[in-house]
Amino acid sequence: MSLDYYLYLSALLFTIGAAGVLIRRNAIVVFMCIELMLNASNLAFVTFARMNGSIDGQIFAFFTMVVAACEVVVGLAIIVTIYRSRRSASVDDARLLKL
Amino acid sequence: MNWLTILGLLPLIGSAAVFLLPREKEVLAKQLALGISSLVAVAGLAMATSFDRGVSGFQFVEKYSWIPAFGINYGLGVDGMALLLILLALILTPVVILACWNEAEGGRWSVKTFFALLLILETMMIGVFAATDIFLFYLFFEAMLIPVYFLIGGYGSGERAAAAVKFLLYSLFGGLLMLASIIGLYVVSGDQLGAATFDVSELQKLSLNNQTELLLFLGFFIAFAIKAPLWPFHTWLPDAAKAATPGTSVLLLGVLDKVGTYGMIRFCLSLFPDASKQLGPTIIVLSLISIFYGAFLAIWQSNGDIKRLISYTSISHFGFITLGIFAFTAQGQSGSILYMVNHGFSTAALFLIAGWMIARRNSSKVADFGGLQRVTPLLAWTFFIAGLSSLALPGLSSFVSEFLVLVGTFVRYPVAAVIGTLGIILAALYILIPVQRALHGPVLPGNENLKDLNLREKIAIAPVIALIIAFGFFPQVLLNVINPGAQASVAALNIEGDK
Amino acid sequence: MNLAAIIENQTEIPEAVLFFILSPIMVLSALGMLLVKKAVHSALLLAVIMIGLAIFYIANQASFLGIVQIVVYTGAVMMLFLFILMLVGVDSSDSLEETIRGQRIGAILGSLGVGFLLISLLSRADLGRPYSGLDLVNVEGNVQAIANTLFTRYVWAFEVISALLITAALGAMVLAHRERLLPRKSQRELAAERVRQNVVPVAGLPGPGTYAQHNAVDIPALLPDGTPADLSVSKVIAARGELANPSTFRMNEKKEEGQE
Amino acid sequence: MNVTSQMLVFLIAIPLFSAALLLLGGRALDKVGHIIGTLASTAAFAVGVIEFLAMLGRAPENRAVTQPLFTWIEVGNFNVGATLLLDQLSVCFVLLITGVGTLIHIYSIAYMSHDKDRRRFFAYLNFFIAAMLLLVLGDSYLSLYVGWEGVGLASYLLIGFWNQKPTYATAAKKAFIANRVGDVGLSLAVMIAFVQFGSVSFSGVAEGIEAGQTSSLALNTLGLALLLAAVGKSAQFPLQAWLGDAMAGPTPVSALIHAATMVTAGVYLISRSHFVFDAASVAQLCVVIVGAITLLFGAIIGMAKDDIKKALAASTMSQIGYMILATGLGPVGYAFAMMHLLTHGFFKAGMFLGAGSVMHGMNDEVDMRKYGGLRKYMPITFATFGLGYLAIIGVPPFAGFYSKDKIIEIALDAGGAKGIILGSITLLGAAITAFYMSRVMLMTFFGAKRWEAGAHPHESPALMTIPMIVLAIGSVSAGFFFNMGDRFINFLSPIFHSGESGHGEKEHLLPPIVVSALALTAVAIGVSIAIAKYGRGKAIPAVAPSDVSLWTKVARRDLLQDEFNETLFMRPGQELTKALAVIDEKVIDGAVRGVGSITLDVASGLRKTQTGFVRSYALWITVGAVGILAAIAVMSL
Repeated sequence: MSLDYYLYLSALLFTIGAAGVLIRRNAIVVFMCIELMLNASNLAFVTFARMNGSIDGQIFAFFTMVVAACEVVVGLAIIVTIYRSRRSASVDDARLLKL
Repeated sequence: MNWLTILGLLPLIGSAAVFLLPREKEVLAKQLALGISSLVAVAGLAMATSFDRGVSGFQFVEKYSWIPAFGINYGLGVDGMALLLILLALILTPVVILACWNEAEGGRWSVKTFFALLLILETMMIGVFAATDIFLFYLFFEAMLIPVYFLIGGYGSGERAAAAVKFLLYSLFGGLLMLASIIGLYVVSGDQLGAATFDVSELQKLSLNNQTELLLFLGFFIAFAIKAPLWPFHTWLPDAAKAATPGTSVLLLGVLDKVGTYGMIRFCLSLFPDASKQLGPTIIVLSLISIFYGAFLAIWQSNGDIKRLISYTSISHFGFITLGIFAFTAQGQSGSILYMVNHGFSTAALFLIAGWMIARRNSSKVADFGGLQRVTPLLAWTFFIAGLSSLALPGLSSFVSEFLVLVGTFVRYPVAAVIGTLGIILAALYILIPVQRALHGPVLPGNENLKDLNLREKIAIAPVIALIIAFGFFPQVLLNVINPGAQASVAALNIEGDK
Repeated sequence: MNLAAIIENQTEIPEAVLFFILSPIMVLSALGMLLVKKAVHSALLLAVIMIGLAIFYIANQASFLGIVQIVVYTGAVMMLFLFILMLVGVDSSDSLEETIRGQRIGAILGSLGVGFLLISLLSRADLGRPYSGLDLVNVEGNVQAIANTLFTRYVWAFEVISALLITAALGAMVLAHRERLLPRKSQRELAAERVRQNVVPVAGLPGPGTYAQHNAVDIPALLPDGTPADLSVSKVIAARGELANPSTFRMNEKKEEGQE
Repeated sequence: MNVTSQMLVFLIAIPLFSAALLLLGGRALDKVGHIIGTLASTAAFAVGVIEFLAMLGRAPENRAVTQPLFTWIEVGNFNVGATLLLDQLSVCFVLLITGVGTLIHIYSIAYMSHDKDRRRFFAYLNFFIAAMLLLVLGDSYLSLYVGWEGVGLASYLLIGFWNQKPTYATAAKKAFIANRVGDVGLSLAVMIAFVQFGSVSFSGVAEGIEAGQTSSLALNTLGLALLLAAVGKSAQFPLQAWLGDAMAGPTPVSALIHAATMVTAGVYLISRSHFVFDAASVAQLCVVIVGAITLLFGAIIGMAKDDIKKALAASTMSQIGYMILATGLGPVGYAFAMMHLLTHGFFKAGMFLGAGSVMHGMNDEVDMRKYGGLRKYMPITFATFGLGYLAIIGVPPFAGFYSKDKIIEIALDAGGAKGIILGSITLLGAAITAFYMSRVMLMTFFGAKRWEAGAHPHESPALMTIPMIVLAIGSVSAGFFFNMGDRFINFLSPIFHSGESGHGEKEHLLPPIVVSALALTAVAIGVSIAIAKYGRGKAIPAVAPSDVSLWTKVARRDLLQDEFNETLFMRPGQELTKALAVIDEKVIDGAVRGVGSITLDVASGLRKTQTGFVRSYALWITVGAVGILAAIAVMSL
């Protein structure tokens, strides 16, 4: 099996994650889909590291994880705050960008 | 001694000081602004005394590397033309501050902000005329818009916001075209000179192919034609001048618009001599259209709005200035530069006096005035003299410049000069009709109790009127400063058939 | 034999087997995430994917990341998700009905486009040399290799990212924090209030019905008149529609009547 | 050079300083303003006389003196100095301007005594004197231009002196604008001179022409440009329309500016530029044509006017027509034109002052139909006006006879058909002049009283009559004095080189005595017709009769000159202005605003994409990503 298959899997997962972000309305599910996209790219990083014989890709994946963790923490806090005031976790309900 | 930097920094520091004053101390803010601008004017005149009138190049040169990665320098320096325009700005600023003592009250922001903005504008005006690095020039050229935008939009009258936006958009449009040309020049200079640069005197050494030169020239020219303003890029001016406070209009028409004609000489002619020669006749035609178009519309406004009227007369005058520039003769060039200075003073006088009339009568319609000569003789007289200067009466300053422009044009384009000369008939109409309507005739109801000029206004207008008369008889004082640069500029064009 | 060896850009057979077993599971789980109604199910499916990924990391000679993936993601992050789900309410299930016009078709087309282009680009990409594998790098062990690079070349980024993490933690705290508008009530005041209002039974909520044949947490207790006491079961259970009917456990009234 | 040449500047400086003083001094000088003004004018006259005497003391070829003051404009090879030049030609004007000017200053003290703005009036008068002196003393066309527009401004200010009355203000504006049209000519003349000769000074141009530097086309153009200037300033056809309206100014102004001095500036300009016209035959012919047309034009208008000042103004126009005609007749004509100019200065100024005196006594009434029989009530005015009348119609030995007779003579001598035509025109003009001047005389001073109620005619005070008497003396004696032994011709001959052409020896079409007889016959016919129509026993209606011939109607309306200007220039100009205003608003600014509104429309269309749904934004991001990926894919193909 070629190593490229990992990359194809990564692309596939990334795409599905993107579709989820676009389709699902529950903010938590949207977040999970974003996590899926991040993880998919991590897989690509790890695979690239192996292809190139360099550890840097793994470092990148590591950083991505940290950033993802930060994002989850803050994002979920925001969801909770919004839910508290709006009694809804749907991303469609929060549309203050347009008056 | 870094004269120019000091000159430029003084008002900037002053504006900070004015801005930091507490909001309630309005009078103190005004006095401080007046004091600083007068100090700068004195400093500028002191600087001018050590100007060497015999040479044509830049003087008081300062040059420091600013952004070495892009070859950008902080380069300042003045030749005769720039020196006179800076002095014009320096003299007009305190006059405007004094004349517009109570103009800022109707503004959106505090009174001190108005005066702080005026001082910032003064810095920008010094910078734009003193910059020898094209990038620095561009920076001042665009930065100048900011205080003006706020001065019009925040302190004007009527549709001030719309007028300010129109002014800003027009100027930005031109500025962006110029930016594109500047970048083009920069790139070409990198190819040809080895090191890319923004230095004007370096850029003059470029040899461009015809196509490139035309395109780059147009970028600069349209920016300057909007600024000047030349027909058909003029429609922002009447709106802006009408909406702005008279003081702002004075600086706008008197000094800022001169950046356009200044730029034509400094950049268009010197950087793109071939394109200038190629497009010269077209621009002459545009200038002639401007002269007549502005004059006719001014006549149309002689029954309408007094501020729009003055701004249309300015369009006509700017037509004369560009006519002189693109005649490519020493007389035309010197005449145009002299015209810039003289027009600054005569329009300043017209606008300030019109502003006082409007403030007294609470109307800017010519038809609402009438018989002012009986009620407010001094006001009427100053307006009349300023108007006569505007119609280029011999003995007043504008005559010499207008005549030099026409003579200079006649040498190369006799037909254009003849047509341009006919413009002086229209000038008589657009000045005398409003003079008759506003100053002569019976005193109209509502005008009986108008007050004549007070002491502050007399002090503000006296130097301007005095200079208008003095330069009518002794223009040589200015011409001695202008001539070397103008002659060098025309000689550099290297036109065949000239001796 | 090195399981992770690469020969002519090809993996060993066992790795391929692993891949072809796991990857369909992961893709199906991902698609499931999109399609299931309940957020909790999505979360569980995500956990499956993450574990799969962790295995792939290890297969790709990134054992450290693989472990971290399980600990941090499948452990901490997924837990956080579940907690939030609990807070927000498990009852807030999505209707999959689309409300924005053109959104769904756009989303599908867009995603297909992204996926198609990504895969086609990847398939055309070429490193220009054979894949090298990490054997040489991981000589001292994967953790050591990562540490050597992380704390030398990427130490600055590492420091910055740590600051980011702390900031995020603080940010979450700030966001979640609610400013107290009134002074905190003492226990005594609370008790007095409770008695005065008498909304919540002063004596505490009734317990669920306890019946021998059933774990009775989901069965309401019966009031003396025989009606079920709604207060005696958790609202969550009621919302999930998993309430059992207490009547099935009622005494047979007919029998009693017959005895009399 | 010498002391007197250093004094030239005072000629201008004194009245200019006085004007500035009076204007800036404000109300504080109200009480003494007229005295200061008169003294300044007198002082200038005194300087003029000293200069004149000094000049007479020098040999004829050394009489011209110059005084360089400072460099005015110097750009490249364009070099104009502020230099004053006094020669035989300008000294005539200096004496006329300051002499008649001083008399009129004196007259005005009384005439304007009731006006609260008398100080301002004297300031304007002084300013006029200064500007007019600059006009005749400038040594270059450009310095002349300054004075040229300066007198235009003074005329504007003085015509509009009572500008609270809208028609007066309009008259002032009309005068200025008509003058401006002429100024275009002067402006162009300076440019042509600079381009052709590299100099704009009189001597430079003269030398250039002598050296044959230029083509006859350029010379003729230069001549025509100068003619245009002269036509504007001197109210000649076709720019004559302003002069009648200019009578709105106070009468002393009409006497000084619009009779004696300023309007004759055109004659001065042509005489000064004799070197141009002598070499430009086409331009010279045009000068003659303009002069001839105006001569008749003015005369015809004069016959129909009932307003005494307007009748006199028409007469001025006609008389200047004589002068212009004379200047177009070559070297010999200039001197006679100058002579007629000077005598005209005396008698026309005197008559205007007389008219002012009549108006002064008749409550500012100007309609001659409301005068009548005034000779008994205003004997001095009658006497001085009558002497001026005799002078203008050319009765010997009064001044007009000598000067006008000479012009008729040289017109006849012009040669061939031209001579016959010009001679007939000048003779016809003389007859008409005699007719309308007699009409003025008869309607004003003779016949029955047709006064309005409340009119109490009385003789004017001495301050007014003395200047009139002085001018009357001039009207009587000047012609004889000038003509005695051709002394005036000889005095001017170094300027015009007319001496060599041998005035006396030339062959005449008709002997001089026959010409004089013819002229006198024409005058007699004119006077007789006037007496027949307006003389003793003829009733003159107090209101102008309306059942008159078409010719009279047209003549009353100034031969439709205003209608002509209105239809040809004013109306099209107004339409053009209106059209341009619409174009500016709709087309040019419309295009600008169109760009703005297109931007707005596009924006409000694009605005619909901003739904506020975060998911739809995400979709756009995805679309963008697809785009970028597609671009990469395309590029890597």
